[in-house]
Amino acid sequence: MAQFLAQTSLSGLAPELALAALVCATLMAGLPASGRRYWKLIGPLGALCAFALALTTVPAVEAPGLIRVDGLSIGWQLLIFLAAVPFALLLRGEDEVPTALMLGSLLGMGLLASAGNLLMLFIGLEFMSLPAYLLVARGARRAPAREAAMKYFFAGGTGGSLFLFGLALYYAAGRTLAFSASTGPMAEAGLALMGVGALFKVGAFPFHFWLPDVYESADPELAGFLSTSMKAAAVLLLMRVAALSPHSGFVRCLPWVGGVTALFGALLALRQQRLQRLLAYSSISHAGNVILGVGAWAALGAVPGEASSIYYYLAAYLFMSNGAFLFLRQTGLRERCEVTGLSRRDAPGALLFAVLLLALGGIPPTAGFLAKLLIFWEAIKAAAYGPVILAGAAALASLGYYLGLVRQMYLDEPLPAQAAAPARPGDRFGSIILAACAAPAAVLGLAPWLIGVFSRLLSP
Amino acid sequence: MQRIPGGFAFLPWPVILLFAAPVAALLVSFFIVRPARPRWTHVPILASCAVIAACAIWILSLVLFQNWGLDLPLGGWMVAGDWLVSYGVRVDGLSASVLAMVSIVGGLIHVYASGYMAEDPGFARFFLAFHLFFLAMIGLLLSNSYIQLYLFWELVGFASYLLIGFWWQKKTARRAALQAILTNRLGDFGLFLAALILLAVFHNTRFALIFPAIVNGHYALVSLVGFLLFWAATAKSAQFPLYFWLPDAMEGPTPVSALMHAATMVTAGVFLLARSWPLISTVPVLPDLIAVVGAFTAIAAGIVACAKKDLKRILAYSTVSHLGIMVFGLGLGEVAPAVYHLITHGFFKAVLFLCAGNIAHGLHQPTADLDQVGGLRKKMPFTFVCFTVAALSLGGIWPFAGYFSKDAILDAALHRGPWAIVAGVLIGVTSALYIFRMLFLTFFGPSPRQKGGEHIHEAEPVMAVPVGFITLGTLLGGLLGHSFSTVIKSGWPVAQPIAALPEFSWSTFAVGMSAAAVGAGIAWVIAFVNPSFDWEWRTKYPALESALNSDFGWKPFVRLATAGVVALANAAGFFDHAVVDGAVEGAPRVAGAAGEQGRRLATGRINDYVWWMLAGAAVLLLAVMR
Amino acid sequence: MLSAIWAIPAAGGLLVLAAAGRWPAKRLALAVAVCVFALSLALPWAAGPEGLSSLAQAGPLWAYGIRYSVGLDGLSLVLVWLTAFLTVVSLLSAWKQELSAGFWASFLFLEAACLGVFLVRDLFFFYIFWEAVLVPMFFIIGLWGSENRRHAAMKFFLFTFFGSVFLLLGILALVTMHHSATGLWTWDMAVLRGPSSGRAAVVVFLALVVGFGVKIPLFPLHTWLPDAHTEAPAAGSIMLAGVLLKLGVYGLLRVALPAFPEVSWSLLPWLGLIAAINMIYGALCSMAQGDLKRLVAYSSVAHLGFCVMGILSRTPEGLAGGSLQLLNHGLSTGALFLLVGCLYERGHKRGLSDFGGLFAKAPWFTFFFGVAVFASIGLPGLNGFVGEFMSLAGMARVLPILAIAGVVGVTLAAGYALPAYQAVFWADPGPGSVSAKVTELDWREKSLMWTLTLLMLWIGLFPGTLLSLLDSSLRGLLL
Amino acid sequence: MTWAVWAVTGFLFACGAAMIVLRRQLLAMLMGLELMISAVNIALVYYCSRYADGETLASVLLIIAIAAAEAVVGLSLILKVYEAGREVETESLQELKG
Repeated sequence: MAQFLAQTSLSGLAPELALAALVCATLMAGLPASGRRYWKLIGPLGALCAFALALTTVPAVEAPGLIRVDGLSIGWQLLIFLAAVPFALLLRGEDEVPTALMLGSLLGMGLLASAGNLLMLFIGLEFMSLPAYLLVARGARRAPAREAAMKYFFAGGTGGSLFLFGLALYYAAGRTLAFSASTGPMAEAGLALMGVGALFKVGAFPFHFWLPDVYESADPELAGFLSTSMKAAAVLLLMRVAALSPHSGFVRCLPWVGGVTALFGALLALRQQRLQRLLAYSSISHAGNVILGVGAWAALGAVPGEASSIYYYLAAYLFMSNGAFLFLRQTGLRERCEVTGLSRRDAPGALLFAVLLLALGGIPPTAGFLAKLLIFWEAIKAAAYGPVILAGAAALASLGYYLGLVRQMYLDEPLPAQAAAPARPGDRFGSIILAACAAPAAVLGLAPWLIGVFSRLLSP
Repeated sequence: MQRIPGGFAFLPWPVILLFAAPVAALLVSFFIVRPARPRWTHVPILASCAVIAACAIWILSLVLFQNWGLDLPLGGWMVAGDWLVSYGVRVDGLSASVLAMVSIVGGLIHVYASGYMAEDPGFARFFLAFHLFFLAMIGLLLSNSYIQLYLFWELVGFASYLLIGFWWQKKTARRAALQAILTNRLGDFGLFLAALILLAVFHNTRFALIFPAIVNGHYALVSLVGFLLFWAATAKSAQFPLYFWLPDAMEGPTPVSALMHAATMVTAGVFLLARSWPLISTVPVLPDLIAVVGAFTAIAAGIVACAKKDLKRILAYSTVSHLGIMVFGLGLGEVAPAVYHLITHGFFKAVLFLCAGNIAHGLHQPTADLDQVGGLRKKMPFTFVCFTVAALSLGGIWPFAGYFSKDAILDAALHRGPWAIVAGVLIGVTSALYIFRMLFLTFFGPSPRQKGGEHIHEAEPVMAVPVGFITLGTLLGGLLGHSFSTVIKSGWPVAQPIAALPEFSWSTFAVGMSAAAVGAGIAWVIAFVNPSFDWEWRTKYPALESALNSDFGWKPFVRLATAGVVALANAAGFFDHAVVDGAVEGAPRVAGAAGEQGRRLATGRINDYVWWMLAGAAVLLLAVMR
Repeated sequence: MLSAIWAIPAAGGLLVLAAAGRWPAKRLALAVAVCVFALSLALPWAAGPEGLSSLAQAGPLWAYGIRYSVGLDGLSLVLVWLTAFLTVVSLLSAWKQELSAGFWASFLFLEAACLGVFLVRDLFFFYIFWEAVLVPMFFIIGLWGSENRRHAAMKFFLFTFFGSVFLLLGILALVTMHHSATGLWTWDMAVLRGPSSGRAAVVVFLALVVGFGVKIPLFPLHTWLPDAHTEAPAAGSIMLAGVLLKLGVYGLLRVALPAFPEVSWSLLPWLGLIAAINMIYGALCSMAQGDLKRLVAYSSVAHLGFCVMGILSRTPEGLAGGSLQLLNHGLSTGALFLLVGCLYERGHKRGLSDFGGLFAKAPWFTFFFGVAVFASIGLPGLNGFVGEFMSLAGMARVLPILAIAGVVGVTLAAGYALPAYQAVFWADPGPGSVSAKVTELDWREKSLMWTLTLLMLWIGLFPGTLLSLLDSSLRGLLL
Repeated sequence: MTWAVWAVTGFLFACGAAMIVLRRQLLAMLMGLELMISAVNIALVYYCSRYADGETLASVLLIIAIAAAEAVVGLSLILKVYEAGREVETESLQELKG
């Protein structure tokens, strides 16, 4: 332990430490009946505080031990904590438990981001997952939430076990748990199994089956959280695994996994009737793009500074996905047919949703456009032509439902019953957050200079 | 022939006026006169016709007496760097002589039309289109390059479309107009492509530049160009196989038939061949082909004309036949006689049509039938005289104009060989036969089957006088042969001059006159010896009748070909809808169905989810360890 | 200055939306469109002594060589004129209809996007504008079109996006290839060059061709066009045919051919074959249509074949003619759609058999329709001929056999246009005909048509000015 | 020795996986999960001793602790399911699908 402390400057762990403290504080604040008004603030405060601390963290130059604070970890922490803000602001529930769970999960993600060896990755993975199971289980609609949590748990447990198995194999091959390259069939197998653990968390085909169920039954804002913060952390996990050995068979397979996932998610989303499930599949499709990007990035040498395209994708997706799920929360829409003719009932809402959908679909000048462009570009640079074509087909197929929803809202006549029903006004607070998500999603595509900023951020 | 550098400044005023007058007249008529006084639309146009005629005669006399000529580029039309297609004017013997005929006949027919069309509600429209045609025809004759020629070639076709369909309420007129323009378009394919090829080979299509090059060199594609030009000419000049639009084009008003579909526009094809003769003569086989097609068309159309009853249709087939004669003559290598016949034919055929128009107008009908006329020589003496003069001219009777031109062609045929002799004689016989049959049945008799033109009256002066003047041309045209020989040689674009009209020869005279006499004799028999024969054979020999009615089976074939194109189009449309668009429409459905099937994978059971994960991990392991 | 050309309509569109209900949207939109048109006409005078190129501007260099930059040359200028002009025409063509502010704003957005495509010189922003075109058009078709509009709007968007995916991948590959060859990241159209041979170059070039080919549209990527044209409102069809189809050919000219001169040259027979199929097949399909708008739409397929054939020939006349044909098609087909729109506005039908004998009632209608029809079938003296002839003349110097196919296309053109013309204006009205509802053009429509007619005549007879404008810029681009 | 360790690890891991895939009882599946983690621990412990890597050996303890935490979370979830429907079979959790 002394060695561990000596190796790591505690300042690098500031966000995690703050989060840990806040988890304790939340649980304490829940004890007496007094102070109820304050613990509600702890969630957003914690996320923002962690964000600010991550922003001020200086990358550590010294040789990493269990903890490694490099550009990637800081960058991803920023992303993760920022993505959690909407969820933190909109947390529902009568007690402090969800806040604590969220902060705990964030703590796990932070640890994952700054992990310096494989074991820490595993610990971070479990740390962020366990509270998430419980968060899902506490969903507003009880029965589906229970079912989804159960599925999430077993799938997650299996994924964790596979990761662990891979860890053991890799350890056996390389004699160390540190991030170091090693070769041989055992290392390859270990890498692949660790990769499966990460791919499961990202939601790649065929490890994705839990994902639609969870996103569908979770509260929309939670789904937004899972699809952004959690996914970002999972992507980093994948990147760490892939970066171990850029010339491994796993990295070679990764773009194909990404392409297939992107297409699979897009195709399955086409005929979904429940909006959250549709967005879940769309999230799978986006995850496929990211995986493609990760594969390309790793194949190109896994240079941290060049992960900016993945980073941009996740940043864009942060706004788009949170925004889309928040829209569902604000309007209370569940079924796809309910959006028909929405533009006539709720013009601002329809506009926001349309912008978000077009962004998700990757139409310029939205953020989603530049995100896709960068990923495709990365893949082309890595000569992953087959996967990029799959991803291109996925982009086309995905427009089938994104644009289909726009069509429903704007072009189709509402059913008589719906036309009569007044739009359900969401709370003002949520609407502001929704707009705050939609605005960057709409215009970030015009900011290619962000790539340079991200690149500098991610370079150690 | 003097050559002058390009530019409008060097353009002599008669040439400028030839274009400026009709353009100005059209603009004034369209924008000023027509809105205000539609009935006066023709006034500026007639003035323009006078100017044109004067200029044309002036130019002709310059060419005749001073051997004057002009080939002037007038600045770029289509330009791309050093690639240039320019406007230009070419005045030489060929264009000046044809232009003189066109402007005189055309001007007079304009006058005639102002009487003929006076009652028509579309009076203004008629004159505008008619004069537009006139402008285009002048441009066509004065073009100095193939591309500009194509411009006006298309414009005359366009005007012809408008005028054939002038009475658009009539279904037959609409069909005829469409048929005319589509057939012409089919022929234009040849001219368009020829211009493209010449342009690609020579970077230019000016006659004055390419013909000497062609004559002095060998170019592979020139043969193709020759055939394409002939193809274009068959459509415009109504030769087999594309002749069929012309008889139907008689749906237009009579002045249109007279000016465009007899005297001038349809001769554009012959003009094109004459213009291109330096090119065509270098192409092996082509002149013979031209001669054969011309002779065949002339004879076949002549035979069909013998069986027609509608006055204008007889004349239409006669026009086809006479165009065939010109083409025949050209094919024999005799440019001068062919062009000479073009000019004389312009005169006498115009008279014939206008006389037929007078009759129809007298009957208050758009056209007249042999059944309705007969014995008109007393009721319409002036028309009778004019018609007779023109008919004698057409029949090739000395000393009318037609004799001289036809005789020159016959002379060439007689020197060519047996088949040409036979063809020449047959042409002479059929021409005389149908025109004398028409003359006898219309103006003599009436035979028992004819109504004899009840209530018919002689044409008003405004219609009679122009006819008289043109008839004068028919009478005198033959005397100008010598001058014509001088004119046509002037400004010929290649060094090898063309032959003048042949000298008079007794043998040719004898053959020609006896052929005409035979034809006239048969017509005599039909009309006077057995007056009801013309009506009876149709019922007696239905097979013959249907053969002649269907132009020996060619018309049904054309209908079949048209139906084929339509069927092809429908097939393309169906293919596009069912296959190409079907694939497009089907793709989203397939994707959706795939998505629907894919949903079955997610059964909802935890065990299956984990199973999928393990299976995926196994597959990935396999792929990695490979 | 140049950025203002596209920024003004974009801002104007926002203004129209924002001021909806307070100011009359259509007047505002028209004012903006007229301003833009006037500004575009003033562009040659705004240029410095070095010519149009002095108007070019470039922003700061962003990551990976992306840089906002605009430029102008003859080709762009002509197409900017066309766009600005047709926007005014299409706004005026819908003048009498009571439509929401969104309609008028959409046209301004559409104009902005199209102008942006023609002006920017950076592929990144090119692609942004390229895609941005889809959104307003989607709403124009989907909200204000006829019965089957929703399907058509979806089809339009998805099909063209299909092409855009290829385009995007092609652009990315091109940029990457250029980088690996020169070590330089750039998205500048003028600089980017692909490899001169090799399978990768062919694939990337074909990806670009497919991307642009959907918009052009090249066979067999054309089937979105009839549906979109048919269902769009008249004003939308004018823009669709007049401007949107030009984007594809412009892209070929500006991006695909300059980047891959050798590859495109070696593929010339195949691409030319497709262009020839476009002409002949388009004409045949057009003959088989019973709906006026569909007929005109398929005729566009045929006409764009000429443009492609011209520019493929890579000869001065082919390039100038092919690009002039863009303008020509914009004018004549724009005029046709305008008039068909007038018919539809009056009779609410579009079928050939729904009309007949309109000549008697509406002679001006007949006159202008005739002008447009004859211009589009290439009657010399009107604009269509010049473009067609020069395109084919270019091809005749390179691959005569394809030029022959082109001439067949010219011949066939009369076969679909004239029967339709006669059916509507000459033929006897059949049972169920709505001819009785059709009234003569009003002064607004007539003056629009006079303008178009005079332009067609001017280009038909004196295209020299425009041609030299186009030629000088294309010479630098491709010769 | 190595092969034997991997054989045992693999066998136990496979047994755990099979329990999750084949059993319908949630509790049995949870045991399978735990079995999988324990199986991996065997291999880890073996290699730690073989490489004389005390630090990693310590980390096995952490893994066991995490496995315990996982079991707690799993049990609480199962309990929730049980409270709601008195059934702890996967068949009762099949509403979400497609």
